[in-house]
Amino acid sequence: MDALTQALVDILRPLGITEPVLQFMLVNAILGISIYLTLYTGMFSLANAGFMAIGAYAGVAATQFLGMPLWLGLIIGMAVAGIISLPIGLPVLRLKDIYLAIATIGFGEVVIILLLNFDEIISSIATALQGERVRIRLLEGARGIKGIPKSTETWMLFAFLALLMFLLWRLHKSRLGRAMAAIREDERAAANMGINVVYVKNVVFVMSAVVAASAGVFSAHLTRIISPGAYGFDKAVDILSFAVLGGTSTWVGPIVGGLVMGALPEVLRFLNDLRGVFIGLILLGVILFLPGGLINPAGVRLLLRRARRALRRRADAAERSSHAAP
Amino acid sequence: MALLEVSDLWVSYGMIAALRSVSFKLEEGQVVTLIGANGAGKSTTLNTLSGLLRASAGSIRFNGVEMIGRRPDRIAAMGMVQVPEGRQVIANMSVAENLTAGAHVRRDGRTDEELAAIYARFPRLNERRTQKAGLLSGGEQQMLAVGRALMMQPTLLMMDEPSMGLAPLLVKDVFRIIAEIKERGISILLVEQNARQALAIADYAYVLERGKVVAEGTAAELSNNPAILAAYLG
Amino acid sequence: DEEEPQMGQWEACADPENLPEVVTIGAIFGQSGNISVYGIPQSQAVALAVNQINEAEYLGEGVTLEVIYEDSAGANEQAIAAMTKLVEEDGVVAVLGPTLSSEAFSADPIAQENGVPVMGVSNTAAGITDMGEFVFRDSLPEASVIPGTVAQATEIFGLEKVGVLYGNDDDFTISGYDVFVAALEENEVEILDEATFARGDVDFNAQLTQLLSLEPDALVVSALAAEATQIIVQARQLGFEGPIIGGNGFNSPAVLANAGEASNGVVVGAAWNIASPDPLSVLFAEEYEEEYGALPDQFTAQAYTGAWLMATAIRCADSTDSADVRDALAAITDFPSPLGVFSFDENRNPVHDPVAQIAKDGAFAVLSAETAGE
Amino acid sequence: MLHLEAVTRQFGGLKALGNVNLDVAKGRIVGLIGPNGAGKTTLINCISGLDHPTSGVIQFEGTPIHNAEPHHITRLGIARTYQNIRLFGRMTALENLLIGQHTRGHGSLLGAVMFSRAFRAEEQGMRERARELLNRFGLLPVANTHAASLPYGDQRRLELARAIATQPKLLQLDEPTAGMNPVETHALGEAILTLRDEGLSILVVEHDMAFIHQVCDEIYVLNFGQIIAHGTPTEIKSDPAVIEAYLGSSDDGAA
Amino acid sequence: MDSFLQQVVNAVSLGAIYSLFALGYALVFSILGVLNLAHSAVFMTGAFVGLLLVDKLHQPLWIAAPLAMIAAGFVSILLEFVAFRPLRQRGAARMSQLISSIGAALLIVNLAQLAFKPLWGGTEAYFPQGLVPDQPIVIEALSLRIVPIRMIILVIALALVIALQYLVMRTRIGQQMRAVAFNQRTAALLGINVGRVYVLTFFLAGLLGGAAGLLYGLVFLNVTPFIGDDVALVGLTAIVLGGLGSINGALVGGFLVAAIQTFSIAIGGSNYKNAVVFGLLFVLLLARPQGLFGQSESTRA
Ligand SMILES: Nc1ncnc2c1ncn2[C@@H]1O[C@H](COP(=O)(O)OP(=O)(O)OP(=O)(O)O)[C@@H](O)[C@H]1O
Ligand SMILES: Nc1ncnc2c1ncn2[C@@H]1O[C@H](COP(=O)(O)OP(=O)(O)OP(=O)(O)O)[C@@H](O)[C@H]1O
Ligand SMILES: [Mg+2]
Ligand SMILES: [Mg+2]
Repeated sequence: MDALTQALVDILRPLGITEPVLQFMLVNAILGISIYLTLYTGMFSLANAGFMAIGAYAGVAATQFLGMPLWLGLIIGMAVAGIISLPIGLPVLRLKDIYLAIATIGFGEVVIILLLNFDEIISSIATALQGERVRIRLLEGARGIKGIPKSTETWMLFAFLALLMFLLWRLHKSRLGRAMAAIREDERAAANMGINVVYVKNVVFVMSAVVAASAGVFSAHLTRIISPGAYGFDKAVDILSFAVLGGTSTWVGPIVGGLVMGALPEVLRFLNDLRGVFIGLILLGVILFLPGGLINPAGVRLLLRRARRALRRRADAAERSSHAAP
Repeated sequence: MALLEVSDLWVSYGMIAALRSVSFKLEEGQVVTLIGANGAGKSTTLNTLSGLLRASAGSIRFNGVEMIGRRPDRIAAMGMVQVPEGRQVIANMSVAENLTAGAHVRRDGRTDEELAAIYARFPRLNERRTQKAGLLSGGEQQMLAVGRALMMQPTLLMMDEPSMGLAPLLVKDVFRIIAEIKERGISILLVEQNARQALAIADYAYVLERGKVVAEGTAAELSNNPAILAAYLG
Repeated sequence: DEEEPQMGQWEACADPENLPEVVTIGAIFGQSGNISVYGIPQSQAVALAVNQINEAEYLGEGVTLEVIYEDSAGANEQAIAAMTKLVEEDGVVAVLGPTLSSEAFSADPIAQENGVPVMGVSNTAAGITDMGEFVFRDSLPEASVIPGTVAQATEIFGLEKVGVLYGNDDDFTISGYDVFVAALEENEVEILDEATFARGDVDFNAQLTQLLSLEPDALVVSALAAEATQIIVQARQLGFEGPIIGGNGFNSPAVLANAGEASNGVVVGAAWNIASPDPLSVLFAEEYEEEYGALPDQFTAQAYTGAWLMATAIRCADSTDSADVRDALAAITDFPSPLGVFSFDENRNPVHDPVAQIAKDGAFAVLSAETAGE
Repeated sequence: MLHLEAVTRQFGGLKALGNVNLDVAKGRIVGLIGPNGAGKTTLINCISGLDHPTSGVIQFEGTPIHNAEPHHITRLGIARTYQNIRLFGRMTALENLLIGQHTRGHGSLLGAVMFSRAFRAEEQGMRERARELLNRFGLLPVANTHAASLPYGDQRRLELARAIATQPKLLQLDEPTAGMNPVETHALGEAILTLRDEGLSILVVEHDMAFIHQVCDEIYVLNFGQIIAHGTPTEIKSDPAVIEAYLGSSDDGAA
Repeated sequence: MDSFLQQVVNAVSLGAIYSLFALGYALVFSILGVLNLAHSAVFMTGAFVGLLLVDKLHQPLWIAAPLAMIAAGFVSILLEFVAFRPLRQRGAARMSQLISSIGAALLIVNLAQLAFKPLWGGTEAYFPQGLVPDQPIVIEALSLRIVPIRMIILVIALALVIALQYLVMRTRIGQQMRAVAFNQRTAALLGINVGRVYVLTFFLAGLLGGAAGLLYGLVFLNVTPFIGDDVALVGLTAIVLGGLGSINGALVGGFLVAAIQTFSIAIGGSNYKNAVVFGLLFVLLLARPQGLFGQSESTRA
């Protein structure tokens, strides 16, 4: 596995992609799946960054404070995010569209504020209980938790991503997957088809949260430090851009979008000051000129159709002239 | 010169050719109806006339002026006004606002008089003047759509299935209104499923089938044509 | 060096002879996004220093020092990628940066593992140099600056009760806050109330009104320059006339320039201050302004000094071997610099005298009973 | 089997339904007619759970459903079509019918992941049934076409097929013939009669009186939210209140 | 409690700034039904151009201000042509329009950053002091202090809302905007030049955003390429709170956010001021998904 990774990195190296870059690309791909799940169900949720934060903190708490191995931290991170996502999802998923987006952004901001003040909250509770001033430092607020071992390995990311892809593929073949698509198309009609819309949406929301949390655990064990600021509005928008860049017509899209968005800043390093301008241009260019994103079977079909139409037009012209003849 | 002269019109959606060499004419003051089955291309024809769709070939002359390539808003301002299929009232505007929304293209400045006339004709709209149009029932919305088009001082009114979804009483009303509009000298291009009533009111009719004109004639001729009777009049 | 102040007149080691024609070091600064407010001046300061170093042939005849600048955009992921690239791909001798402490915690271990010295020039968080013996910094942590300032201010102004305002979503300002609280406790000054703000806030009237309603003797503020300016101006607009005591973040020329008269009575404890009478400091400020049309702040001065320190280490090691450079760097003591006479302690943290100053009539003066006008 | 008692639905000041009492017996086709805005669609929305009555009782086979969720009602055996077609546009005709069978399936995600035998058998069965239905409504040739790009008439029939795929006991149709010409309308009427003969109960809203006469066993007339008449088609046709409110003087009836 | 009045003044003056920004946001949303996240870049443009004119070209404020607004207006029009129109014509999903506006914002901010460096030697620059009346007026009797420029902004914000409200609800162009907002095709059939309405809307929104940015710069002096980011989230919250697409709502939303922040600070919760804002937003959305002044979607099954 390591040899494979090494070979892959060697191939990518000329592009400026080193192993850490590859690792973050893979984390992004996982995040791409997380947002794909909700978007595929027609839910414009931007809560992924918040759940990533929850996953990261819960996972690190397990590995760092309780000395658990990474895999256990992963499970705990995912479980905590899943548990928190339930009560959030129930009320919030009644909202639609931009309202859902804002509510979930709000959720993300609240998560950050709570993480920032976690120690203070705990301290004041402890103070109230003990009757004297207690200072507890656990999550360290804005200072962040430092010295997290870099225990995420590239092969783990590959393996986990492969597992998620397999699950996604099966999901699409299942009743649940079809119900998700139906809800995206028309929620009321889906309800009238006997689909429990609230249930399906919540299941998907939890799945999305759990996947985002896994990305959080993995990336926390890559960056060595986690602080709340890294999971804010910007991150939420970033994750959304994976889906848009890659396209959401198939689940491959957001994965590719995540990989590409992870690679771009590094691949474009040689541009120096112009790097930001180019990333903006690329994002805009893809949206404008590649409808449906980078990965879009319909787009390919469209291209084919255009070609065929050119032929067709010739046939039309022929038919027209034969009409005009009599 | 005919008021409207359509010749050799071709329109396609992507690969599908929806209209293949459609030609027809409409004289000033006439009611002409297009009839045909679902998907025959009736709405496509109207949408092309009003500039929403682009023809790949052919010509549309209105008062002798070529209309192909003009923007829909210009076409409407020139007097070719369409009542779109499926109501399309502006949901978040009140009934009154919907009625005046298009009135700015009027050239005679008699907006208020027309408005009063429309309220007189549709008392239901008058009752609901301040209600949001989106909350009207289907039939109420249809009345509103017709009223709104009249506010635009049309020379040629193109109506796409105006009786769709209306209660029998209102269907009669709609046809009565069409007759009255005709009395006022406004020409009408009427697309209808309700072929019997359409023919009853029309001067001339064309039958469309899979994007082609397959029959034409005066309304009387077509009403007595056994093939047409069997296919469209039931 | 009495008459003509000049950098690089540190006579502790001989002219180098064994250096290759080009010696390459890396620099990781946040040059895009929000953080570029700090990152760009830092890279400009490094460029200024490197030009001077090359002009003076500081590394020996015909030897040029080259810097590969990498942008971290304030993101840990990018800092890691940049550090990996510099250390593993470009094979640099040493690295300056990254800008933020959090980036340092992410990226410095890579340098440590590869045995490449890395020097933070704006990392003030606790524990930076604990990452390993290859990790240095020339930026004084708040803990070395603030206690002295607080003690001095307490004595001069006779402070008994203060209000504290700080940014709680930033490790720089929150570290400053921690130290302030400890120092205030030490000096038995009562904290009437605390209020917080977030990065990017511009209106502090609500917090200030709240704190000022308790009638504190002074306001103690831990903020970065942009917020500091607003806080000073708005506090004065709300009628507060007492001293405003700030940390490193207040130490930007922008604060003085933009707060104008409002800045009178602002007390700053800092690693470096533009008003520093040190000749090297004055010289640096002039040169920087001439080159870039803007006044340097403390982070800029530290970046400039950092580049000189790194060059000096290479010069003294007379080698591009990273381990040698590390040892030479650790050995630097009493190096004259804009920051004052500079040394590293055994933990590779900086040792030099911080300055407590007070703003008066649009300029900083050394804090004393007279300048404070009490 | 469907029983409405004193159902009222108030929108602010507007009483869209007022004290409506209505029954649909097993195996009957019941027509619901009335002027535009009378409250017909509102009534159907209430029965299918998309809307809920402000007061009153709706029972289906004895179970009160006026506060039930739509999916629950579908499970009990009520299906509907819409006045404005609401298909799953970016899914194929076949997929639309698979979704129609959602409630009748049990397959879980786990089954899909494990490729379990039950899962595969169920999928197979659903597909077969979907094909049967497509065939029945003449849609087999367009099985793999996206619903949105089907011609209008096909869409209407697909919507009907989708409703039937839920295996309902009661079918509600909201203006099923809108946009169809008389010939097409008649054909649809035949199809609906066949469904009735297979044991389905049907509640149909229509403005096309010819169609109503063709299919309905009994008719309710709604006006301003109130039932103003109830009877056989012949009775209704000559009811003066109905003529006054809805049909207009009988000189030319409806097409 | 004697600081209560002062806190009210604080809330009002902060709210005026939030509202001003939110207005342009709301205007575009009401027409397009799409969030123009690049509005924060338009905001920055106003401040940037104003600063350029005042600081580098030494123009007086009365020349700089209208020019800055117009420049922002044109940037906004450019956004329409580059980031929105192509997508709209293709009938792309709303979400991709949202993202393309993010891409455009990224682009504009980065271009501004490129321009900042040679102009001001970094990414930070300042308006000179004393351009606007910023010395507080003291009302001793109430122990109140009011900064005149803040009140000027308040008046400007209120005046703009009234003007905009009048424009949208009472004028023909406003009616056309609302028709376009409902459905382009229908609007075109009503004889409305849809393209022109879009351009006009974006220009107006740009003027508003530019004015907001400039005033913001004048009050706080500090200008960076990123100042738009600081207000983006607040502006978003304000318009959602007030009701998307509602002009009055944007105004009220702006003041509401400011009031919530100010008073949660006043009762000692400065750590949680934004948590309180979002918490209330949450509750409000659940109770009234369309926001305070928003209309529920007037469409039916
Ligand atoms: N947007 C579209 N994309 C692709 N094909 C279309 C589109 N709109 C219409 N068509 C096709 O073009 C043909 C003509 O459609 P049109 O809507 O003009 O028919 P119509 O006569 O108005 O029918 P109806 O009675 O159903 O309104 C049909 O085959 C239809 O499927
Ligand atoms: N959500 C709502 N809010 C306010 N009024 C409503 C709402 N829904 C329906 N109405 C009103 O209730 C009345 C009944 O509407 P409904 O759609 O049930 O009529 P309908 O009988 O189906 O008419 P049509 O035959 O025209 O479709 C109408 O006057 C309509 O304006
Ligand atoms: Mg049609
Ligand atoms: Mg109805």
